[in-house]
Amino acid sequence: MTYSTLPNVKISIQAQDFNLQDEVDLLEQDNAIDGAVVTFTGRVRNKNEGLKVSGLTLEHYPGMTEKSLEKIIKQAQQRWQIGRISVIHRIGQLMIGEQIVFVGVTSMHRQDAFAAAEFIMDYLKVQAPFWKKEVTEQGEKWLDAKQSDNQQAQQWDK
Amino acid sequence: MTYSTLPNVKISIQAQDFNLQDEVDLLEQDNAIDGAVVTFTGRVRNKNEGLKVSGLTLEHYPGMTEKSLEKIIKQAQQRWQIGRISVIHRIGQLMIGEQIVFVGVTSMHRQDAFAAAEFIMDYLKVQAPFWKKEVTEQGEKWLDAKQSDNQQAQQWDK
Amino acid sequence: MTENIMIKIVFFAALREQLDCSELQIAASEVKTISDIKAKLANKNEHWQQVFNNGALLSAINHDMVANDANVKSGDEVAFFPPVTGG
Amino acid sequence: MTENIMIKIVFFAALREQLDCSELQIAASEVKTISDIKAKLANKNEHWQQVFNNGALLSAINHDMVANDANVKSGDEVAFFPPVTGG
Repeated sequence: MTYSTLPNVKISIQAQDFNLQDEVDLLEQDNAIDGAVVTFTGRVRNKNEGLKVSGLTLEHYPGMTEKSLEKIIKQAQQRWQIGRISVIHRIGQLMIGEQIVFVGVTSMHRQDAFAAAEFIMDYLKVQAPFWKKEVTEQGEKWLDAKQSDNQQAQQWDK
Repeated sequence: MTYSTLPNVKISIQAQDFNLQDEVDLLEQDNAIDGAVVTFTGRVRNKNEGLKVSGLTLEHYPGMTEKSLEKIIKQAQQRWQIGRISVIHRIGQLMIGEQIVFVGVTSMHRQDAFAAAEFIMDYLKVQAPFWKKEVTEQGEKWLDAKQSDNQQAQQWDK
Repeated sequence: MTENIMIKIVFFAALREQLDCSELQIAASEVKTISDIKAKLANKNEHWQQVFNNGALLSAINHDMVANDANVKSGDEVAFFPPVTGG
Repeated sequence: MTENIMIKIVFFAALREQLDCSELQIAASEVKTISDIKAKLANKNEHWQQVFNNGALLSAINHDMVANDANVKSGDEVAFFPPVTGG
């Protein structure tokens, strides 16, 4: 699902995988003024809290997910001079090594693209309503939120 | 040309284009512990210092280029907990919108991946022996180095 | 009266599983704030009380994250869920 | 003597074009530092003098960036070039 009422913004919550080159080409299509593109991609790791993980299921809150991402993106647009922004988050069942999340930001200035991409990821981690349930060697287990993620997001207030 | 004596490091100076998804897949291949990948891609812009640009030629200093990138990467490895690193820089003739440079960094921690990727780009900009000659509406013109790039690199010393 | 006199309550992730419930309705006349709703839900039985004792639970009204003292009104969609873990 | 008694000098980018020269050799016995080499090259003629008056020029010995007081020896590859503009 692609959903965004903001110009130059793509937000997609989807089950299917995405291709980084296609997403970056889309960010740069007819956009010859932004020479810098920074991307973040998150993948399913094989370990968490010492337990072997074989995959995970991603649940979200439809409607609120998109709204929360738009809010985060608007804040980034106010703080930095950035061009286009793309946020893709997959839902459903994912195996080890699969791509989970993509954040892409273009800018005329690489510093702005780096800062905005990191900011969006930091806030997505603590404000966007997604939940991971891991399939571990000890059965299914909802992931615990990390305190370090809250601290990371709060650093942007300084 | 792929050249690197460092483990988990790919350095490539090449005329041909690269594919972001392929490069990130390579960074994450048999690498299930690093859940975070940050990439920077630089593209040819259509304007510079007020002049319309139609393309550019990239010259480099073979041998020193690879050595300087290895030095920069080693510094990044000492400062942050990062997994794999890939730096690709194209040479020769490039048109508007074409990809010039790629920096990709994997890590267990997204903060480290973001910082290391930005650090590598900042140092590449001032230490790696590449030179751009732009084709502008007023003819060919060697690009002037930007003082802001020096300042940006120096910020990491603080 | 033609207006919606109910508030829709939705639960997600571990919370939904603990309660074995994804959605319910309560009368808007009975509650003024998120805290009121939490107290009312905790009152259902001992199990729900235990679950709603979790101070880490997050709340949203109409897709916006809110604090416990936020006001609710008829027609609102109120959500409760554990701290988020996406990305 | 079997050792190389020359130093190889290479020029890049705008500097190479200004000098219309990409490479030359000088006798190692005549110079001790990067500054010596610069002075020697500037002495060739007025045009080279003008070009080497540019304080922004960078220098490398055997692929490592160096300052003006760095020592050179026979067999070294010394490079001069403008500030870099890659990325």
